[in-house]
Amino acid sequence: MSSTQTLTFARAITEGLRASLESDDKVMLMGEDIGRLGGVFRVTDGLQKDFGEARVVDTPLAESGILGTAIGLALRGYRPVCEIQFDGFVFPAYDQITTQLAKMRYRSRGRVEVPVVIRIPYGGGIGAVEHHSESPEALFAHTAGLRVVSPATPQDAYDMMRAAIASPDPVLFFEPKGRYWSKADVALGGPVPDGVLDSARVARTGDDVTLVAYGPTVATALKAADALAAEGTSAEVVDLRAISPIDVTAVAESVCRTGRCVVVHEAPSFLGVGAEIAARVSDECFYALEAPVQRVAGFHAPYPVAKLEHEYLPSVDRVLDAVDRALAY
Amino acid sequence: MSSTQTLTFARAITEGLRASLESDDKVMLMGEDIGRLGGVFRVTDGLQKDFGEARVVDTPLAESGILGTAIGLALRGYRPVCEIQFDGFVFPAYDQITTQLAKMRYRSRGRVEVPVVIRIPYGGGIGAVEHHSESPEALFAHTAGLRVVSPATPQDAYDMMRAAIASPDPVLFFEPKGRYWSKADVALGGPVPDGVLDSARVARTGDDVTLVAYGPTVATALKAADALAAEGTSAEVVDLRAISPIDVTAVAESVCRTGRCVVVHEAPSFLGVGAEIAARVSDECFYALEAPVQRVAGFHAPYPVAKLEHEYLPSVDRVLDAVDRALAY
Amino acid sequence: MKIDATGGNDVAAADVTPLVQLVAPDGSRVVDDAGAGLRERVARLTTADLRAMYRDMVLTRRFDDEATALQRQGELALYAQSRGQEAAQVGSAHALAPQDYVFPSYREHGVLHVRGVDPVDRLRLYRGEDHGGWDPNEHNVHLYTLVIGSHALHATGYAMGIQRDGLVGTGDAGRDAAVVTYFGDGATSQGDVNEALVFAAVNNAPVVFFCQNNQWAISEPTTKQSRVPIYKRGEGFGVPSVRVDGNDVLACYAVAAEALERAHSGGGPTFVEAYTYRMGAHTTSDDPSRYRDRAEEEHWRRRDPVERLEALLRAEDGWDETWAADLQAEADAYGERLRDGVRALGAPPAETMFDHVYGTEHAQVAAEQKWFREYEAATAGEEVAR
Amino acid sequence: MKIDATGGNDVAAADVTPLVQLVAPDGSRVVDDAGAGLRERVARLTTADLRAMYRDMVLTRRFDDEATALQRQGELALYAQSRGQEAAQVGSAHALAPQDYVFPSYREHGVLHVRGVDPVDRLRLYRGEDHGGWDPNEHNVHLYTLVIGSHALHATGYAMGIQRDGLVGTGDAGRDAAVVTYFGDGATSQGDVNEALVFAAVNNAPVVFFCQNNQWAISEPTTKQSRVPIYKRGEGFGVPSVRVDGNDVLACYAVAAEALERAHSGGGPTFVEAYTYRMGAHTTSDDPSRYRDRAEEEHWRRRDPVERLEALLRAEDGWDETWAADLQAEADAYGERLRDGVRALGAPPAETMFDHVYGTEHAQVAAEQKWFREYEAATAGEEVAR
Ligand SMILES: Cc1ncc(C[n+]2csc(CCOP(=O)(O)OP(=O)(O)O)c2C)c(N)n1
Ligand SMILES: Cc1ncc(C[n+]2csc(CCOP(=O)(O)OP(=O)(O)O)c2C)c(N)n1
Ligand SMILES: [Mg+2]
Ligand SMILES: [Mg+2]
Repeated sequence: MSSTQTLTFARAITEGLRASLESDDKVMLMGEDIGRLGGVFRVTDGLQKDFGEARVVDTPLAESGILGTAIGLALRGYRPVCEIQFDGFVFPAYDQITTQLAKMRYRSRGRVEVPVVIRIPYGGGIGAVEHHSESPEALFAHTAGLRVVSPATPQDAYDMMRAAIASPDPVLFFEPKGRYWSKADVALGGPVPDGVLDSARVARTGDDVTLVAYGPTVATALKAADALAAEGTSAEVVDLRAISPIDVTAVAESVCRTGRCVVVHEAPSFLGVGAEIAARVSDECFYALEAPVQRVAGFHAPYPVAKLEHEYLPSVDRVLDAVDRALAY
Repeated sequence: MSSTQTLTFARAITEGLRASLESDDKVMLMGEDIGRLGGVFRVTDGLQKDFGEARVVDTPLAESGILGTAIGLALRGYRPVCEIQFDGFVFPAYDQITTQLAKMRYRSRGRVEVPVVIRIPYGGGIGAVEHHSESPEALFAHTAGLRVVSPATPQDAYDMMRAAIASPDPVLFFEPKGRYWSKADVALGGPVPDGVLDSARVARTGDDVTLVAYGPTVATALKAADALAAEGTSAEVVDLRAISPIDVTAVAESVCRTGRCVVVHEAPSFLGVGAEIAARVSDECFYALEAPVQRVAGFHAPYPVAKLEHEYLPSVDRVLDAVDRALAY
Repeated sequence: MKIDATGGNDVAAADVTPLVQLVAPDGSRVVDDAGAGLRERVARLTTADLRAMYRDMVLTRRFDDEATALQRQGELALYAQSRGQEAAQVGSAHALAPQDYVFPSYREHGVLHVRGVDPVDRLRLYRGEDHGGWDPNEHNVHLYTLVIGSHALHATGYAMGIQRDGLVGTGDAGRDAAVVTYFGDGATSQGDVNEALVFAAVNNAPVVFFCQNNQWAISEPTTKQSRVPIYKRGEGFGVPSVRVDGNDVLACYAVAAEALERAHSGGGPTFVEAYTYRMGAHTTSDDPSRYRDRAEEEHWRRRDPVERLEALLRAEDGWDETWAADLQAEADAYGERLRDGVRALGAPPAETMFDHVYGTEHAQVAAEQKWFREYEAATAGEEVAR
Repeated sequence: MKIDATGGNDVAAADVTPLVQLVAPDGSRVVDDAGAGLRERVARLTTADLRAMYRDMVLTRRFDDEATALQRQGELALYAQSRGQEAAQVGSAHALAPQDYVFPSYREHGVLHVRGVDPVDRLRLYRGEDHGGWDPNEHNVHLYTLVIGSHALHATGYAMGIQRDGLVGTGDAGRDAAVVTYFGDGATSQGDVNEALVFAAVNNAPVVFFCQNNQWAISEPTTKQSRVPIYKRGEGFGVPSVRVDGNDVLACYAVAAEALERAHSGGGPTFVEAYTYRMGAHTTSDDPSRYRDRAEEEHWRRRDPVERLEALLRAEDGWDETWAADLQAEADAYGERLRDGVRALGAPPAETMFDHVYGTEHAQVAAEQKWFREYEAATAGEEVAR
């Protein structure tokens, strides 16, 4: 039943969707241009052909409508997977997500559930115009009732997509679009793995400093760890995978051991995921911390023009600079 | 020109609006039921009568429409002050606020500005039904381009409202509705004071621990400080006033001196303003901190039913408990 | 069809717009050309049917009165009356098949009554004891939605689910299903309601948009939401639309039945504007004297939908004093049960505020719940000590 | 009026819906009863006027071709062609008074051309060098808005500002002002566009909703957005609505002029559906061969709006080979200037990414900017060292 294939990150998601469509006929995909076009990133390529127009639905151009009708479909027993075309276009659906999707189970005391997955290609570095490079994950994770995740590898993309669709909770599935074309071997098939939606993954072990990242910045953190290794510094890289909930136990376990922590994400630093990590780590590792938690993140400015995005985005150099600062304490 | 009157918090806002309407004929108010009814909290009571229907506008029931047309009016040179009826109803306008209002100046490289104020009665404790007691400030403060403030006293309510309307930037003005009926002397008139939109205020001085609060929880913090004083602990209370930007200098100055910090807000702890404060304080006061920053906040659950809200909200006792924890380190 | 010079705030619009009416305010049947098909639908109704509707309207009004009183006594945090809208609600609800699904707003007490939702459960939300209060799947009635207009999309999505289940156009009246969603005149301004019309039209979804135009959105008259009669809105989306006298229970029943028949058979969505009046305040927190005048209220008091059905029953020998007295007694007993039931509702245990945030464990919730439990245990006796 | 069997994806709708047309695809004038008032408007246009329109259309198309080529050469990050929509854009823009204001979407290169926005500035956004690119108040053209439909509300609010300025119905053609907002067929599904219609109608705001139905929203045909012709939408809000042949520059001019006259004089909003076709890909990133067939594209290639105006000019002796050759030469020079100008655009200094986030100092930005400055200074030579 299971096999291993070399897949791009995007294709791994496609296969996760396909596996879910095959195993549960209540699963359906909704979004703009996901049918014949296969989505602007081709993540749903071929799925409408294989599963039909009733299960892979080209919707009207209205994000609130997509999410609102997905909630209704979920109440009727379906498991809609909604594609938001780009990060910056999720906000028209924000009300439905925040006041309805997140709260439906709670409002009904568990009598109904709305297992909707929202796929959002996010993050920068692809040379795009405004609204096409943002990282709004913190704007969702603050709201109870939503799960927020972001895979960093094709294998996780595949596994976490299947787990997200199987989850009884609404899941915001942030896909690091800059990684769509990266490739790796992916083990396909088999049962949906446990825990991938709420546990961090140690992407590289180390002793001197912990780099915490998720989604697109895991690759950055790993490159920084390589550079650090060359200089004799051993960095551990923790890939959060889940942003709500954060696997604080795993992060704290690492940081209490290394004594230093650098968080890396593309979203602005102010009130970003790094703030929560810093707050938790400073608490849990109060006596072990050798330096304050450093944050390497986007700036408090709208995502800039493409010509400047590489100055805005956390780079390997900025991570190294932060590690230097942490080590200098 | 100036006088002092004893006013409720709500009335102080009314007077701030009135003063702004009088001094600048581009100022206008927009919202649902703000005209003849004077708003559900009567904050705009009498203003339509005095300034006419063109300047105090009962809008259609559509928050995105309110904000979107306010942006257009601002582009034409007006200074709209939009009322959102309750915290939980701001989300239909979230897209306009996040992708348009926040970014218009940046997008135009400063060629246009959109000085829109958004008034949001927020917070709990008034025994209301769902969506009427929320604290969504962090969901706005994370986005660059917006200023986010919340007064805690009638005087600040008056001053900050005038400053917000005079500001060239969009301002989210969070009004602690549970404090609407509290009273104090308010100095009216005079020039709009400087700095009230981006500086914290020391509401009470102390040496042993710093309580950081804003909006509705400043009163809670002050009560806790009273109780602590009776026990021999001297607590300083810092009223943030501004949430974007946070006056980190003032907070750090206090905490580096007291060595202990407890942040109190009604919004959920996870990714809330307390996370940012904890992150910054842990950095700026790394060597001075005697205990990790404690957060007393809402829980990671939708705002509960009114019958349970007092268990959900940060209480004096929970603040005292957190201070105990901080002192115990 | 008849032109109804209603004297409401959009008199002008009402003056020129045909309003489907089957029973005149004096209780006499309206006979005109346009209403023929609808008349046929109500011709089938027996006196027992009409009495059942009357009973539902009376009990709905009693529910209103009791709930309002309970609010005044501090037993409820808030209450939103349906007074004046009983014909629109009860009439349309009588047209529903058991398998149909309802997405109400927050004022559809008459609809919930007809569907059999327990009256005490219906007040849990307004008591601040529950955000919902009943099991949506027990009577096929979704929970009240307080964010104006949002649920119109849920209704449309639900209807798309019914299509996918193959339960449209089966020809089997016991299986064909549809959705009715209720919302107000104010709600029509929300993007979500308009997007719902887009999705419903494009998908040909079996959903009836039942707009109760009660002429006010809190303090704002309908003229602040639209410059043309609300039913026109549906037409702009290609959704068949109709304006019905919302104080005429038979017309509301017939129009809803027709719309449901269309939906069941695969004919797609319908938009209904039930032109009615909110006789009471917006909610118990509201003070309508600030924004509307007595004359208007008085005008509409004289077009009370309950009285109209009484007049019809009397005119057609459907009235019987014993029956009427029994109904009063039933209403009294109902009121008493409601009062007792509501007063007996306690508060849920504090710890339940952490329940059902997620369907599976979530570390953040688990940690906070644990903390709360310990804190509660530790401080149980402490407050006295401080 | 004429029925235009367009062969587009909503043939059925087009078949039955009257389309305002003044010039037939073969360049002959259409003379029918319904178009009389509009014909009068275009009767005033001289050959010089028609040639000016033709010139604007040709230069707009040249702009498209150059920009597309620049994108292929890596000089632009992305580009969205207006090809096929030149008549709708140039025609409507010619109806504008200088004091009118435009809120475009992102494809209105023809409108911006007519308004005089510098062509190089118009490509800054697509180059990834600027999020805007020009001063909105210089030519009364707001920046492109990429979040579909949002700007329809800005346009409406701006029009409400014009009302408050007292610049509607003054009777002075040099003072009366209005707003035109452009958006696509897909945009009509967004809540914001529908709310804009609500606000415009209720306020009787001087705004023209100019919807270019180019039959596609990326890969989705208009049937995925509406089951009735798009112009019907406006009527449901009480906004006078019209469907015009978007490939007929004179009809677009006349319809826009009529709508603007209504707005200027206090008659309120108008909804225009310009039925046209997106001849190119959605953007340079798009591949239309995945979702539409050559036959459809070929059908519309034969109804090219530029060719139609050329045919009209030829038919009415407005064509002159010298003039035509001069225009080609002008277009070549224009293309060269554009290429050079775009290539000369550098990147803004990195530090400018902190500018204009706020109008007054904001501590968070200031601190990060300071850090960035120091970091840049410190790492200037360091990268080599690592
Ligand atoms: C999105 C949103 N905005 C504002 C409110 C506050 N509010 C509650 S009811 C109401 C008026 C609703 O009017 P209408 O739709 O006509 O329904 P009615 O109350 O008359 O039945 C308003 C503005 C809300 N509940 N939701
Ligand atoms: C809110 C939002 N959702 C999605 C998109 C992505 N997107 C860009 S253009 C487009 C199609 C627009 O179609 P239409 O409105 O017909 O305009 P056209 O491109 O055909 O001119 C989409 C879906 C967006 N820009 N904004
Ligand atoms: Mg109403
Ligand atoms: Mg289009």
